[in-house]
Amino acid sequence: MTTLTIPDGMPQYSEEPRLDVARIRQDFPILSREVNGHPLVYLDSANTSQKPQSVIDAISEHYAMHNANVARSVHTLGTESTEAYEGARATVARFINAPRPEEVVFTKNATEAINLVAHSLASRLGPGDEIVISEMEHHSNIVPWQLLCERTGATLRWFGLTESGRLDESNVEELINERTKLVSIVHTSNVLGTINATARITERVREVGALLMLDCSQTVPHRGFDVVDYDVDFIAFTGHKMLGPTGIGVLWGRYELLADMPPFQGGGSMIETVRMTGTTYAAPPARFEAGTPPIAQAVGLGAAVDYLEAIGMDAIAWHEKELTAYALDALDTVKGLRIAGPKVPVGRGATISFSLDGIHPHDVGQVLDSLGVQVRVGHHCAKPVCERYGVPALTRASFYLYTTTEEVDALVRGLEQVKRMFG
Amino acid sequence: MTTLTIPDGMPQYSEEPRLDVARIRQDFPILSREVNGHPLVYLDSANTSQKPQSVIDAISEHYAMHNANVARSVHTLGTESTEAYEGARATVARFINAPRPEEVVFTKNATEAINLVAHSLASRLGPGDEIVISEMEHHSNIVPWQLLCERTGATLRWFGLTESGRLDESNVEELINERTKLVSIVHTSNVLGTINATARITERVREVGALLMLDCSQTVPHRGFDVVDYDVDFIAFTGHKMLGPTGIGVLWGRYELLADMPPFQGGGSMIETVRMTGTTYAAPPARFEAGTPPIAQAVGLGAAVDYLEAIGMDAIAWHEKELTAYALDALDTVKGLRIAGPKVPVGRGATISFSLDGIHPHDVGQVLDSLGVQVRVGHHCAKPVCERYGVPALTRASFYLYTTTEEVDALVRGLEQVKRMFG
Amino acid sequence: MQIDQLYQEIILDHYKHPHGRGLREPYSAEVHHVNPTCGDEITLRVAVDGEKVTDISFAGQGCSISQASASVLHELLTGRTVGDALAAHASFTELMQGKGQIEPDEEILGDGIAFAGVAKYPARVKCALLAWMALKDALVRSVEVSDGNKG
Amino acid sequence: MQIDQLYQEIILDHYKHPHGRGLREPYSAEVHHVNPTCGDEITLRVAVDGEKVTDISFAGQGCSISQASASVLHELLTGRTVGDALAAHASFTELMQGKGQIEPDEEILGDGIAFAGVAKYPARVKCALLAWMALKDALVRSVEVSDGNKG
Ligand SMILES: Cc1ncc(COP(=O)(O)O)c(C=O)c1O
Ligand SMILES: Cc1ncc(COP(=O)(O)O)c(C=O)c1O
Repeated sequence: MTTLTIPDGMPQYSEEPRLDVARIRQDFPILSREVNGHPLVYLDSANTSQKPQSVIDAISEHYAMHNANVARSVHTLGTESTEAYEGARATVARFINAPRPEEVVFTKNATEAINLVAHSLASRLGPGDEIVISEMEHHSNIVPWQLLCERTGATLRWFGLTESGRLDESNVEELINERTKLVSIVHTSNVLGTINATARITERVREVGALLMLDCSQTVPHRGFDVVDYDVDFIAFTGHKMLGPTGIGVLWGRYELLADMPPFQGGGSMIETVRMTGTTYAAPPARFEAGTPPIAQAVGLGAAVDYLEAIGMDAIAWHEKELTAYALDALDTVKGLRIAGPKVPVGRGATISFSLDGIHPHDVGQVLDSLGVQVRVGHHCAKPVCERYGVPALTRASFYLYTTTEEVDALVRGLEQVKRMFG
Repeated sequence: MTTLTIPDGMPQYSEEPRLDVARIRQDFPILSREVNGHPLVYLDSANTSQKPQSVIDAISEHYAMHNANVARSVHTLGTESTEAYEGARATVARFINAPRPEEVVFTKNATEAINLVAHSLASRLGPGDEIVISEMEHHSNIVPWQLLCERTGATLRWFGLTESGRLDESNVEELINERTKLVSIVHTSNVLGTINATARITERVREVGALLMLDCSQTVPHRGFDVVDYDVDFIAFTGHKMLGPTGIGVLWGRYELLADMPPFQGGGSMIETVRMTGTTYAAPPARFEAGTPPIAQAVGLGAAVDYLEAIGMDAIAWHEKELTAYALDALDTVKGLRIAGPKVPVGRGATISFSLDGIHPHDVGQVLDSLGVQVRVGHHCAKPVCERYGVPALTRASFYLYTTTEEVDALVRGLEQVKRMFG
Repeated sequence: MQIDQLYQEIILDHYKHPHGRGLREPYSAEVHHVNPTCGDEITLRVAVDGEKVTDISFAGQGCSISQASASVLHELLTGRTVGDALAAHASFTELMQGKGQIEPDEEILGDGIAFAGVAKYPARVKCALLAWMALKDALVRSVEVSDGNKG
Repeated sequence: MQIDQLYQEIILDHYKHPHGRGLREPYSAEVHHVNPTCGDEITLRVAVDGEKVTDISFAGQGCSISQASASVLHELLTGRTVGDALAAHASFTELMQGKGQIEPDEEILGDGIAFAGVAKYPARVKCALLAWMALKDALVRSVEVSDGNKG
């Protein structure tokens, strides 16, 4: 195995924070399951993460003992529920170092968070204005901007990618210019694993007075994120990828920007006063949370953050880095396997996509599944990346705090089996 | 107590289907709780319902044993999760007698369902076109149409209400006319309890070639709803009011209408193919379910429907009718109490809003809470109704299958206590 | 927690016999505040003469807590200085946000100390604060107006 | 469930040595179908002469199941009537939607019966059906075209 030395100039780990994988695995009931007669090897955490018992219990306990609607009742259950919901907002805000809890808007997923921002720009955008994304985006950070540009006549532009799977920043000065209104970039790619360096982009965005949004769906779960430190305007992420439940996502935005945005959806809870002839709207975050919000899901997400913090984000990031180094080495032994994305364990997350010469990912995934190994195959909701690297589909293995080197070994053994069948 | 005889011409119950409230209550863990030293008396089911253990367990079991993302994986967990999610869709479709499961779109709540339809009309609406709602609507069926009219220049019009709390249909011919593009009406009012007769409206809507949407958020949980029988085009309802989890709602629409609608939000899962330069969209329901959907919530909602069906919607409706008759009589004994909405237990649901002479609902609610009785106070997300009846706020007691006559008695005793304090 | 810790005698008295109710002339600023969760509303006027608050008048709809709060505020602050009023506002706000952990200062708050129990009912804190938020808003506006007049 | 019930010898053979691959002239209709969940694509042409399907040619990318399915379909239906092709389509679709409960009819489906195991893998049913859906679409269009020519 390659010894992990992080080059000078990259962030260093002062010590090596450790986590106890075996103990962590006991917190996740699903990990003791069998699949097709083999122990479950879950290598699809970039798609959705598994849930520790503490998160499952927090949700059950909420329904069983404190369930009520929020912000609408003076009764005891309503008060408990509201405190739990707003408490989760405060927990999430602290986790990403948001200056104010009111900057955290709960949505149904990361996708809605991005759509919300795109929608809010509609009234301020017109022909001649530009939005900048990249070729590395998840569909959820492409389609909302395409729809916005269609509606407003603005132009969508994008960063290309280098051969080694990184953002091509060579034309940053031209791409981001006085016409640019917003730049929205994925922070960690869900296909390539690349973690994008954002300093040059941020600087240029500030120079031209545009806004910067980062899609942190694959970052927050694995290393956390500091919205102040990164000097961004909006970030989006999603509960189910960070040990939390489905049905909840987060938009974080600077308060003064949120306060200036029109509502997205209309309905209960987002109003100040309603007359048949016209309505005024509540302040953020309520303005953007129309209808009954994902209450129990917020409670579950709060419990997920508690769990992550108890383990420690540094320890998780380090565990994943070691595992990625191990996996990159191990996969290198599989003949005919080509990795899409960075081949070194720096500047990347614990997500590795690859192709196997002449064998379609569907078949790879199917045979692996018969051995209990769960990987994702297909375009990973990021067709333009696949197209950029000339493949219709990829196989992806992605790791998390509960993944072990033995599971990486099982993957490699499985790939040899695949090759025997289809070679 | 008034004997319940339903007038000729109203729907009759052929027999009296019974349910065993005591046994049902054992299925709901929260009902054994105490609040402020008193047994919990939960009379706020119109706000959100409590959850039976089977629903809580279905969610936990899903996370603990079958959790994976849907529609994106060939692996076993993904297949199990997809089957559970699509199975829930089929269950919900059957429950409302939808001709096809693809007509059921999962949203995050009823509010999103209504916003989705409003949004989809934007490109087809202009000045001169009209949308018709009523003065009885929940904010979620007002604000989306106000926003739509603002954006498109169309005109919002509405049915008024009669003194007795019913839709004033006297001007239906004029109100719904050739300029009308869509009529969206609440089926059961969350404030007045009124169940609106829709026959005349449907007929007129068909005459002028408009579309008909019903907000069935307060209907589906209590008596079910048959989309074919009612000859409607869209309905909206919400999981958390029908024993299901928060974070999930339903839009049902006729397939050919859905197939003709542009997407609402953009992102993963709603696409056919994505290029940087343009995207084509999947067929319904996927087109309207951008991003990771509320998977575990759909599973929970499916379990809720199973539970409701096992009890029987007829039995639930009959139980609530008897309880409402009992409560209307009992509240009639409280001096100074005025009911807003129908005072007879026909053509209404199990939701009773009232004011107490000279005592503000907040104070009513607070004193009741000190006795364990949980009622909602305020404008109930329906300010125009309150304004129509000249009150800033109301106290509301709402019942469900687990509510008992003893709980109604506790309410009445509580109100006497309120009067002693503030009288 | 007993309900009469919330509904202290003083609160019920002020509610049943409110002081200062009814909108009066002259005034330096008028504001309208709404509590969106419950629909309580208040219209509040302040008359400021130099440093002195010469009148606080109000109208509105609301529960006993919000009505009593306005009445207490009228009684406590009419005739005092703008500085006193802002100090009382700060002290009352702190009391309300203290979750029942803060000892109220009777010197500054007068009958306002009766609201200490409200701080334990998060849903009602907004009711108690409605009039006080309106007061602060109105004071800021009168000062702006008078600064404008000076300038 | 053993994996080799899914990947029967016949399927692997057709996959490794596909029949009919490559787009050919002349043709009556060409269609392009996509499986949005996985990105598999097929372009399929049919040449129809009167009642007879004279050629089925295709190009595309996909997994062994989707590629073998197209190969089988080519081999089975080239030279048969439009009616035969539609009957085979119906039979194959029924087989795929039968969750593994339906006995395939070798008379109608030929090598297509090897796909019986696929019906137990819901995620793969769409792969097996991709070429068949394209075929049906193309047949309908050729008939429309020839009807149009007549009309
Ligand atoms: C009649 C009616 N419509 C719509 C809604 C909105 O439901 P949700 O808040 O779940 O979106 C409600 C409940 O709050 C309601 O009672
Ligand atoms: C980078 C990235 N962005 C956005 C999303 C969308 O998240 P969700 O499906 O929860 O909305 C995902 C995951 O699917 C992702 O990996």
